[in-house]
Amino acid sequence: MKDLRLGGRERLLLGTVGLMLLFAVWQAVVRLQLVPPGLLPAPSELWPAWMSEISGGFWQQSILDSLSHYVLGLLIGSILGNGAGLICGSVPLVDAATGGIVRLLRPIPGLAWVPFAILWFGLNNAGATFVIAISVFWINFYAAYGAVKSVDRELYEVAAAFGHGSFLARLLHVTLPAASPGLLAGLRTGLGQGWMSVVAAELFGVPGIGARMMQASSLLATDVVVVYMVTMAGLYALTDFLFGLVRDRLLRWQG
Amino acid sequence: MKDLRLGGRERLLLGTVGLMLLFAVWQAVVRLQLVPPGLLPAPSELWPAWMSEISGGFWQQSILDSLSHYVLGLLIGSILGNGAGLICGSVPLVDAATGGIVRLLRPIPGLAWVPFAILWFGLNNAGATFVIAISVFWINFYAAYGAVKSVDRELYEVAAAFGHGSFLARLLHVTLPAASPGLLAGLRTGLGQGWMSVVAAELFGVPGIGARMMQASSLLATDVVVVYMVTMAGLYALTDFLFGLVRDRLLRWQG
Amino acid sequence: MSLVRIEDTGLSHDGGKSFVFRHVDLSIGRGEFVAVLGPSGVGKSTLLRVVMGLIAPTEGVVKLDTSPRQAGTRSTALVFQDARLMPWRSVRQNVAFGLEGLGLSASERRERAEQALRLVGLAAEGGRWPRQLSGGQRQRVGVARALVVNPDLLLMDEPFGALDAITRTSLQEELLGIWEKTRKTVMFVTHDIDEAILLADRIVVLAGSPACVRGDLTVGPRPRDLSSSSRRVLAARLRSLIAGEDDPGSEAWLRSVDI
Amino acid sequence: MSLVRIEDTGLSHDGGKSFVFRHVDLSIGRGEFVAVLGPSGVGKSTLLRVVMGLIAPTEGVVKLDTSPRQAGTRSTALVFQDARLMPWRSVRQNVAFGLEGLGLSASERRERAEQALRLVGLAAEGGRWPRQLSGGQRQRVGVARALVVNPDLLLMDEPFGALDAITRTSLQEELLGIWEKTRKTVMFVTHDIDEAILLADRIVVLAGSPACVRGDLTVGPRPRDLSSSSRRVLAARLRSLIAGEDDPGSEAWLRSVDI
Amino acid sequence: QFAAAAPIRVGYIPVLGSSALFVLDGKGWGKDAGLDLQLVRFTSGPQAIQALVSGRIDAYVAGVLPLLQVRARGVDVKVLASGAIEELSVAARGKLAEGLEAGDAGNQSPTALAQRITDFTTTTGHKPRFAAQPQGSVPDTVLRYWLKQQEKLDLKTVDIVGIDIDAAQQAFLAGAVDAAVLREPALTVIRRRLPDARILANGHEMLPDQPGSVLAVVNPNAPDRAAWKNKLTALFVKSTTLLAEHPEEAAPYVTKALGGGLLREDVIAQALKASAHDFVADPARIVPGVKALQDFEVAEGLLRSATPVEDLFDLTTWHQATP
Ligand SMILES: Nc1ncnc2c1ncn2[C@@H]1O[C@H](COP(=O)(O)OP(=O)(O)OP(=O)(O)O)[C@@H](O)[C@H]1O
Ligand SMILES: Nc1ncnc2c1ncn2[C@@H]1O[C@H](COP(=O)(O)OP(=O)(O)OP(=O)(O)O)[C@@H](O)[C@H]1O
Ligand SMILES: [Mg+2]
Ligand SMILES: [Mg+2]
Repeated sequence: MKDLRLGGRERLLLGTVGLMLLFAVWQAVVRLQLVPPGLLPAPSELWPAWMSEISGGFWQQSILDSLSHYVLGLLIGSILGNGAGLICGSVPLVDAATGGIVRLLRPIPGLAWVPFAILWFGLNNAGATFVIAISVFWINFYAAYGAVKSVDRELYEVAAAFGHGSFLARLLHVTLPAASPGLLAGLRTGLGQGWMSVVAAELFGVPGIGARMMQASSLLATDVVVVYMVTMAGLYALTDFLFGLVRDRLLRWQG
Repeated sequence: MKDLRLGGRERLLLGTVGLMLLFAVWQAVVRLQLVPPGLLPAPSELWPAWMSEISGGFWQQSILDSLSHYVLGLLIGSILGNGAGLICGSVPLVDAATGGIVRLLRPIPGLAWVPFAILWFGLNNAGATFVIAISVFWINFYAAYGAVKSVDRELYEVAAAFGHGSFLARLLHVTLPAASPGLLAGLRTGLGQGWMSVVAAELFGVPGIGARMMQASSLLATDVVVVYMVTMAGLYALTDFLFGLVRDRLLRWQG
Repeated sequence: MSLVRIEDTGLSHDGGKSFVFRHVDLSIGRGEFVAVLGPSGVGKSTLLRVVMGLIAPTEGVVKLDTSPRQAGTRSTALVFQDARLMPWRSVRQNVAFGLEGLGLSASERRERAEQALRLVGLAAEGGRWPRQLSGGQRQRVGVARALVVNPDLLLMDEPFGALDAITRTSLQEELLGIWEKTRKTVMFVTHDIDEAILLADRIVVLAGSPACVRGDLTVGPRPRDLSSSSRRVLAARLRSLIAGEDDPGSEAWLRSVDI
Repeated sequence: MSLVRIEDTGLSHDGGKSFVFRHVDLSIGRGEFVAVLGPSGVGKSTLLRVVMGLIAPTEGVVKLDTSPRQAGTRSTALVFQDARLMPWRSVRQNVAFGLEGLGLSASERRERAEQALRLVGLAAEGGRWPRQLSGGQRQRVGVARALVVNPDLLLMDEPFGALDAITRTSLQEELLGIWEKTRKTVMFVTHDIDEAILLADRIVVLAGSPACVRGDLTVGPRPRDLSSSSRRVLAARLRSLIAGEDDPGSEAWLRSVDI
Repeated sequence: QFAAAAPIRVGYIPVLGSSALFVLDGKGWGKDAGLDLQLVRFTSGPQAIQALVSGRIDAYVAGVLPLLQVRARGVDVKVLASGAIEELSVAARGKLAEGLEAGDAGNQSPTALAQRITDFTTTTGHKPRFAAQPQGSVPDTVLRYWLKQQEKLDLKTVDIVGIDIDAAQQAFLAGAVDAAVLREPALTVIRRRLPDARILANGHEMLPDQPGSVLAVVNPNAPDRAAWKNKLTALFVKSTTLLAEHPEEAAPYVTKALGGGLLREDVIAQALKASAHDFVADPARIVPGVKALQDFEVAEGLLRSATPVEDLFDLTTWHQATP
């Protein structure tokens, strides 16, 4: 087994090289006019746009605003999604009873929830949080459900044999730890999904990165749009990196 | 271990009861005017709206149109997503090199891809397919990546000991089957995500359910919007059910 | 009187079409050390799981009369044939698993787990993950996990299967020592006839398909010399019982007493 | 000349801070049947994995001189201590695993798998999933999976550990029969001294920490009577070697020949 | 002719202001004139603009302001004709609409409106909320222009939320906002659903000759455009005239393109009749409005610099096309 293991520093280096390459190709594409001008700014044009957003204070404010919806929506969606997935995965009765409802609600797009968010929460942060939470919810729901279903059933016997046979004890001592790789994969997907929904969530006029992007987009300020896309990428990379640290710590036992 | 197992018929019954309950609550909420009139139609009002959509031929045509983007987008997104996830999960070098790029591209919302879809594919079905494929891609990418990472490493030793130590053989004989519960969970999440993106994909005039929903929504024909939401739910339930059959067959070994 | 009463019990995996074992009748008195012998795949592990209550019998009943337990103990404990450690718990945490929820303080749990690990010779491995252990080490952790809860009824499924002669002998001695001191009831599945003779008061042989009790023999006083002629006769008898070669015909083999 | 040459080999899991074994030197001639004995956790399984090439040694080299193989065979095969079946393959497909990629037709593969299953007494279980097997049955599937590829070098890690006396004896006989017919090279890890004496030409004892070869004894001609006095002396010697009780001091124990 | 054989891709946004396009397509005038028109529907301005910039459409029937940005980016696009003016109105409901007459088109004097807003704020305890689209969009700019320039109000006395068109309509229906910038046919639909909704200001009041949908062509001077741009403009003007003079005749085509079976023809007919006088083809009419709005955007800091408005308009084609 050629199990090449890379150290943290090598990973970082390789990752940076990969990114550099991407930026180089991007710059070349724009310079060689392979895309119509005005549709995609060159990376080198982003700097001045970014600076002007910062000096206007828009950038900092948008990040703060979006972060508040993002974090809250992510938390709510992840907790409820994992909770519901765990319960549906472990209690066949609940699973069967909710099967139809889940199939009815699942394919409703985030945009279609907007009227309900308006109705239930009004045009405010709660509405935006709700839309983010919904999209994160499903990802985590299915990941948790699948992870629970693939837990080695023999381990439940161990729990039962050592006095942890109650539903709660099995959940705590077997389902949760055994499903944790799957749960964490779901949480990670949700981290990204949450950023993707920030734009849809801020369709409500709630200020934030998404609203600012739409505004820039309607003014055809593509450079500003891309600045915010890169900003989101940066924020995501940061959350994903931090999450990776937690994840690696939690899954040490996998080696 | 109280491992209550339900038969197929009981599951169906319970699922139907659950759905009935949802519809009853919904009808009551509208009847008791707990929501402002015009924002949410009662289930009983859906029938005439549906009939008129059918008699106009819109319903059938929209389904056909959307199905073609959906199926193609789902296929492309799933294949590429699983492929990329499998490769990044099993080849540390590729994983490290793409890490940065993945983090940059992941949080870009479906809506932000629309201009690129227009640019690269024009205003046609290919563009819509692309937007669906992207959203399905990420779900599958992370699910596959996570599933590969949690494959029991001892099984690779078995493969190597029996002449299947090459990268391809390990992929075929260990990674794929061992990761299949995770891969299938990802595919299933993708099935739903695909329907959720149909709306975003049809933002630029490509006809289909999403376009029709938006048209109805902009004319405040909420009953028609809900008819199409239920239609999407039905189509999703069907695909999910069929997928479930395949899945159960593939995972018989889990018992 | 008896701690375990298995009455006309049968188990089927396919809802009654075919049975793993059937018409099994067996009582185990308090303080008895019973070995269960039988060919591979006959249903020994399944029987233990039925006694433990992990699977419900398809037919018959299993009654346990475990006394109200002392603080910090469990009424029953099981050593699984394939160790079955929780991969996400360190060795020490695996051993302490059964102690959780008994109202012990963390330091008490830790101390008792360390003591059990010392007993099985793994005092130094407490901080490792299960994947970092050898096969025999894993099995020993499984033994420690069961011993640590000080159960009334101890069910052991080939606990010393993967151990070398030395480790095995020392663990057998430890087990006997514990048993002599505490007079726990032990139901001990093994495929090793010598081990059964060495340890048990009584040896039950499962054989046939569906399996049932084909022999139930009492072994004489301890300490035991395996090379004595009477032991050798006993071993030969057990061998033919396991092989299903000599059909008892009568109840003669059941309850036959051996010196 | 020799098929396996282990030269001054050492293995460490932590990059050289502590070694599982070190300075291991061992040659195994073509057609030899070598048993490896040693206490639990000494590194027997690890040594087999190094020989198989599953892990690279930290120090030293391992050279294999397996002949260009016949069609439909593999040069080496390993029976894992913990069966390690692929849970998604049926028993039959697990056995056929090593046959895939050897250019055999599906029916040939199936036939050879069935034959190997008959050999281990599981002809009826071919269609089951691994989770539906008993512990001993799983181990027998692992043995069948290795035998079916007809390897030049057969590495076996406690293959009969979980088997009852009868099944075990019959499988030991099968293995000896195959070996006598084909003269494969066998490296057989066991914790059972009697088994080692019964089967092997040569017994290698691993002991110490880090482990190294503490004894290398040749066993006399077959068939073997375990109750003969010379065998009993040999067994006692092996026991003390495993326990690390008597330190060889000289090379005397290595290559000492026993009748 | 070779060039005419290639299809002309016309992007549009499905609003009543684009009706001229539906009529000329529905009546088959394009085909009769040898034009192979291919209509491409967009749901929002930015998407249509992106298609325009990437050369995926040849002509455009939608709002005029974004075209200024497109020109600023070096894309040669020219407005050949206007489709409709004064499309946007402000509707109010609940407390904010109290005391207004149904069917009455606003007619709020600045002081009356200021009073209405102050009353609203004191009774409800919060500022009235106005829904428009995101900042930079035409509805948002027009709303601000109206409040600030026409009504001389301090923008701080109201809350303006920029949301998606659909969300704005739904928020208005749900009562999450007190007023919204709306256009036909949504106005007609909402008036039917919410009998208490009133018009706070009609299009004319917000900005006289308020620019609405226009017909624009990309690269109008390219040789292949010459073949059809005059014909298309002529037909567009012809349809606009028809809409202004005989709206009932246009209703079936507009219903088909806009309603797609979702709206009854009489609703569309009603909406068309209500805005018949808004169908104005003369591009010169909207030039001052465009200028005013652009200047306003610059003054508000939304735009970094103004682009010369005259360059966007090609007034000669319209003159040639008008008999
Ligand atoms: N991944 C690992 N990391 C650290 N230590 C390990 C790892 N794997 C095994 N070990 C240790 O290496 C030693 C040798 O293990 P090995 O499995 O070879 O023993 P063994 O001789 O086969 O024992 P047994 O008879 O119990 O199977 C053991 O002490 C074990 O704890
Ligand atoms: N889930 C299952 N479905 C069907 N058959 C099963 C299942 N589990 C076990 N069996 C069968 O039941 C029989 C008894 O299994 P059990 O594990 O009790 O045997 P055992 O006596 O412990 O054997 P060993 O000594 O090999 O461990 C075996 O033939 C096995 O194949
Ligand atoms: Mg067993
Ligand atoms: Mg081992």
